[in-house]
Amino acid sequence: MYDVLFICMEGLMLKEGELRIPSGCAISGIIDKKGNRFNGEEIIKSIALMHDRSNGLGGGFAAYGIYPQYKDFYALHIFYDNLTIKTQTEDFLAKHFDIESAGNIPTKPVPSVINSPLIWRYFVYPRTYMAKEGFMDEAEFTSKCIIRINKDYKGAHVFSSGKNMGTFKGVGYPEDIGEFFMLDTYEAYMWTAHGRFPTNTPGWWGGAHPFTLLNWSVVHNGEISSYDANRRFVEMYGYKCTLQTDTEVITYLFDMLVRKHKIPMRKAIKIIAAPFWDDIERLNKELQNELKSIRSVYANALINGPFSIILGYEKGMIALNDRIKLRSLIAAEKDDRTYIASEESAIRILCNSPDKLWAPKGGEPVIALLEGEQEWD
Amino acid sequence: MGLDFNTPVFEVIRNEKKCIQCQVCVRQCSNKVHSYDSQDNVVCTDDIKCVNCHRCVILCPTKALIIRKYPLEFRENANWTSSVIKEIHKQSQTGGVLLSSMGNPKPFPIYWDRMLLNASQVTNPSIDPLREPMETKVMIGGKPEKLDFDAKGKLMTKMPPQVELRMPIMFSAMSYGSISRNAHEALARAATELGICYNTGEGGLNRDFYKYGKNTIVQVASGRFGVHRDYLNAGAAIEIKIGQGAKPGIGGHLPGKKVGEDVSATRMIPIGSDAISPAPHHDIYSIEDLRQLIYSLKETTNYKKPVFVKIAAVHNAAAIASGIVRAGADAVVVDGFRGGTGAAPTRVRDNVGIPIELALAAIDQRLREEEIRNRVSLIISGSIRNSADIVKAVALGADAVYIGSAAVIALGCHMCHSCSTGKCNWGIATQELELVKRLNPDIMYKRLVNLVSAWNHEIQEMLGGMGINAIDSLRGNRLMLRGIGLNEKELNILAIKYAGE
Amino acid sequence: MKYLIIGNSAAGINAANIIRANDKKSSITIISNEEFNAYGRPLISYYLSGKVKPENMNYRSVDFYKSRNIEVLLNTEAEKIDIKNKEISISGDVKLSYDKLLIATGSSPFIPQIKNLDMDKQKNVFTFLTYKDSIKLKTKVTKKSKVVIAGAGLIGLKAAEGLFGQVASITVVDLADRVMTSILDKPVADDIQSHIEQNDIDFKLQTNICEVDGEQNISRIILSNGEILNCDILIVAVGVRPNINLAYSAGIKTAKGIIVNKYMQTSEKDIYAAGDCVESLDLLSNKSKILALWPNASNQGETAGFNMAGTKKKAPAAFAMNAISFFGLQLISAGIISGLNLNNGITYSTKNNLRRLNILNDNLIGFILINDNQRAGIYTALINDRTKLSTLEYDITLKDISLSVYPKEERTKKIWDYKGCSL
Amino acid sequence: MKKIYAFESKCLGCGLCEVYCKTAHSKSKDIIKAHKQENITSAIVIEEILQPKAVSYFALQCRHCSSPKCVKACISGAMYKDEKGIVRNDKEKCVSCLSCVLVCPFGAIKKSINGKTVSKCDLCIDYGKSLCIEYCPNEAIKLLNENEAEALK
Repeated sequence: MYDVLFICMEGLMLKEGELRIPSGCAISGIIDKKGNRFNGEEIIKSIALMHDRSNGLGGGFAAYGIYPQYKDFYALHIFYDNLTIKTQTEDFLAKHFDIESAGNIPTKPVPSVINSPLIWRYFVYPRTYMAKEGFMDEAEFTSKCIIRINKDYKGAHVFSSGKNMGTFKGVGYPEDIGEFFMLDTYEAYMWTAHGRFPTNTPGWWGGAHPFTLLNWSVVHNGEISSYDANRRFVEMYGYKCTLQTDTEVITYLFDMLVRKHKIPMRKAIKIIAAPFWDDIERLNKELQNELKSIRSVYANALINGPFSIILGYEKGMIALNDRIKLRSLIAAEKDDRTYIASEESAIRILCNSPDKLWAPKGGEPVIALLEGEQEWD
Repeated sequence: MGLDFNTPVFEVIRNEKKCIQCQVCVRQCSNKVHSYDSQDNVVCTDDIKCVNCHRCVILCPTKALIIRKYPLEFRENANWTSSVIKEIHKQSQTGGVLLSSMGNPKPFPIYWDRMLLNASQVTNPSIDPLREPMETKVMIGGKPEKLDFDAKGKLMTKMPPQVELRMPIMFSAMSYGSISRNAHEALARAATELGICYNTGEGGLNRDFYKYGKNTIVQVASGRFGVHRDYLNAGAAIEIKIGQGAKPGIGGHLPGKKVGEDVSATRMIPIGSDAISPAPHHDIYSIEDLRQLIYSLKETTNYKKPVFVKIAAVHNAAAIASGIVRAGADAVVVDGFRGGTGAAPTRVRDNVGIPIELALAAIDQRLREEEIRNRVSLIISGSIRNSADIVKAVALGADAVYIGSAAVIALGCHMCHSCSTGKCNWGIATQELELVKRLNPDIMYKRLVNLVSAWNHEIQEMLGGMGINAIDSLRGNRLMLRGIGLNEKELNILAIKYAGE
Repeated sequence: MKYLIIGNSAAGINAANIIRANDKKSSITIISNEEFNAYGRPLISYYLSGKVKPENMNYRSVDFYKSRNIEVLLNTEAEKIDIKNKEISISGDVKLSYDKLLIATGSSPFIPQIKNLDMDKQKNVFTFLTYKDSIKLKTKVTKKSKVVIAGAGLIGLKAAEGLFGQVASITVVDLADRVMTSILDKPVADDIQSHIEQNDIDFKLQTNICEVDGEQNISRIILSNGEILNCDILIVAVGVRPNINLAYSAGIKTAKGIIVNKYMQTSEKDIYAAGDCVESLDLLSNKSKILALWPNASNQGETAGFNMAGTKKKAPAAFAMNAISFFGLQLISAGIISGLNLNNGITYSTKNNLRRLNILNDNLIGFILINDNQRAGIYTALINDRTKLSTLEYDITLKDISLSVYPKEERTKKIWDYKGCSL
Repeated sequence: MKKIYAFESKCLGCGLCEVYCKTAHSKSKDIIKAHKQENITSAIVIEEILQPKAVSYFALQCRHCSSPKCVKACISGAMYKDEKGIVRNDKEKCVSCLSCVLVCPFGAIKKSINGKTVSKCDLCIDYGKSLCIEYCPNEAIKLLNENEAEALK
């Protein structure tokens, strides 16, 4: 195996993480709000339909509920470029976590999926005294370690780190990646998928979507103009953007707002896709004060430029468009199922007569949570 | 003292075919350059008095006047240039400190002109400000670490006071005394109509202008001129002036002849007395003293007014700014070495202080590294010449900019650099009633409104071009900048890529 | 309502104009013993000199009468006023009835008793008061005419100026020791005289014409000082008399002129009088006098018009004022010029400029300006309003007059008064 | 009818209004020709007031009085008030006898340099717009009706 490198003009070896590559994409997501689990065939079918929205340089899936037997452990999915970096990373893991089980993620050879790195999976739990010593709870400790590995261990990339969930991604069309990871053998109550269309460079497996941190997973279509402002804002709160991709910074923003700052999801969405000042002016005094506070304290968290994202987390998924809806996004509901996709066709291929089908307005979230989960948390 | 080596700097050329001897120039030149010879019915000029302020050129009904550099040349010498020689002539004549006005004119690199802006092509759409909303509103003031909500999702955190600016532009501090009452009124009325703020400068606030309080930032400088409880409560925010870009480390000196009845009442100093503001605040000899002053001002205003702290852009600006934030300031104001002044020693103006672009980049980066950038607003000034400068400043990390020289130019200033004489022909930097009258606030405030509105439209165009529809998303967004003609070091300090990367 | 106006000059015209403005329907009739529509009487000397063409002699535009439907009867002499039956009889005993009557008969030249002088018989003797006089004179004079003018008053001098350059010689004879005794004091009069003499017009002062020689045409004039003048043309301009006999014979109270009250009403309720034929109160001397001045006649005519049409209006204060020019020398004067012992009047005169201000206990009571006469109207206003000079912003004898002589509030009030000169 | 009102607090005494007044009333309507070739007198008087603190000025033009003294004093009928209420001087009929100058309480009528006529403001009725107002650098003179003027007194 050799490193997938990008050789640019001056012969400098620039890995994808060191420069920013704009890309368009396709996204899709399905959730069974009762929590019934189903295999990956439907999600693959949906993302495959939008084949032309990606260019074969990236595809990936997130699946929630696939490791019921390890649901209390953090399931780390890691790419290694070579064996040496694998052993170094495993030493780090051994120092910080109790490793319940480890092994490579089973894959099936698919002609179009080539140059795959080593793909390993570990079910771990943070060493308790390590967590307490750093005055951190386990989630904070785990996320710090993940960020440490991705930043300092060149050649190792933790591409999934949630509990009872996992992402499967790489270079190739999404349907081929799905087949490569044999997603038909997994059962999840919620799937999201992404097909990537990066403008240049042979893709790097780590660069594919979804991007994850702990239970968060984000698939994103579009390219945000406020990237550097968001990045430099989120880096002030302990995050380090290693991939320079939109999904990375969006995920960190949600993690910071909801997990670290304990901001209710509905309010976090008002930060990410803030209402316009003119609209705020028309609201009642109390709401005005709230939104003015949001827009002044979290001004740099406003994501500007086109985006349609599906944010997955253990409670369910949330789809959101930028506040002037510069990207397409369709949602539909049928019995316990909620479908979301970049195109209506990608929904209809799975469910031709939905009870409800609509295109959410700019800045207005589609919230599909498991039954019983609180909507405003 | 025998010979006077001084020679004219400018030559006034009158086109006799066009001159109709209407003597408008004679009546309007406060420096008495033009005079009418009734015997020969001809208007003649005394070049040495000319400061090239263009008053006569603009008002001449037949456009018969041209002002040019006085053709007298010294022998070519790149080291001993004519201005260096003339300065020595002047100082050997007067023995005095050379005084001059406006910002540093030296040909140091102007980094605004060496940065280029981004625009969206294909991968994200540019936004058309005529069809889509385009927000330039900014909230200036201290910000809490984070927002807390109760179980039902209701906001708990009580926000500290903010100054809402409809656009990221404010009129910089020009004291009541260095500039005229009418100039202040024009600035105040323009700020009110534009929904932004103007700064009173260190000369206090005339009671008649308290009604513009909502759009006023009152300054507290080392001289404490005109500072009292009502004054502090009159404005929307308070700005402690530690330094000024044009004269870092130097106090201010308003000559006694400019302290007439109105100025003396506003500044609370006797008529005709020289208003000298000391170099340091004599109650701030170190950073923790600043915290005391900040909180005493907040106490006086019942924590209802944000308190800014203005420093000159000097070598250690990044560390100083960080200290200011930790001292409890709600906004850090940094004034670059090109910032204007009514009067400052030429040597200081031309050699002290650093460019605002580098100071801003360093300060923004340092505050982010220390994770305190979001606690305060960062405002810069010191030669913002057009709206592109503003967009680049915001991209480097500024929340808003102050414009001073640009504002007075809109009021009629023609950069003749002789504000310190108090004979400003445009009625701006003068207290002589006859000259002050030439600045009619009813007309001039509209010029300011025109300028700033035009700039705001341009900002919206540039934002739209980058696919951004709110100025917040441009703040600190250094990917939107590319350097050109900059060395590696400058790129690093500005933390921007080179054009083509 | 029938309005009848006798006299078609400044007083008559302004009265008719105001009556029509206030009474749109009633009939207005003007009768005039002259053959012309209203003309600018002082223009007759300009006509004589050829400076004003006949078509510019008219005082109002041609359609003045038609547009205000005022009926004009020219060459019509009013002979008798029958007050009881409120009608007047005109030539050929035609009767014109009236409800309101205005007598604006002006004045006529005074012919002194001179041996052998017979205006009717002698063809080369003229008076100089009407347009007709000027026309007759203009046709009669030739390059060789030797002209003698009796009277160095305003009319005599103006006649001289009118003839200048069209005749061989002009000699002005006057009993007084100076020209324009009614207006000027000696020093000023002598300046004017020497200025006029430069245009080879010579004066015979302190003497008068005691005998003329010639039947059909006068050829010689014998002065009281014994001198004998050859003469082809004699102009009698020694003075004028107000035409009051029409009023007098009707029993209306008269003295030197017709007596009127502040509303220009004569002793008879429905009969008014205005212009040169009237005696009115002189603001400055507080005596009733004849003030035969064009602006005065217009004001009085207008006032009479208002009152006749039922709007009570007092006549503006009147006092002597003149604006005359002789051979380019422009003289403006008003109020009292000479006579009283004037304490601090200043005389500031250069070669051909004079500014004489006559001040009496804190009031400006008169002034004479020669050539340096810009903004003279403000002096006139100071006299008219009897302004206390001490209340003014500066001493008017030390600085050129300007509106900023008034304190700020007063001058702002004057300028801001939308009706203008509400003085 | 609108009249011209001058504001002492704003007037700079620069004299531009006179320059443009002459231009508007010139035949050539060209500033340079008007001043160099045509012998025109402006219809504006610049008043100078010696204040204690600083000299102040204001431009004075004819007030177009409702019952104008100058019209009544004029011996030739040259001075008349037109249907719009503007007091005007008919150059053809005027003999420059200056009776109007004698009676105008504002001193707003000037003897012309050419000596043949007098010069007074006619609100540029022939030119179409009052040039003095347009070119006043400090908006010190304004065309106002009665209420507007009263409001700005």
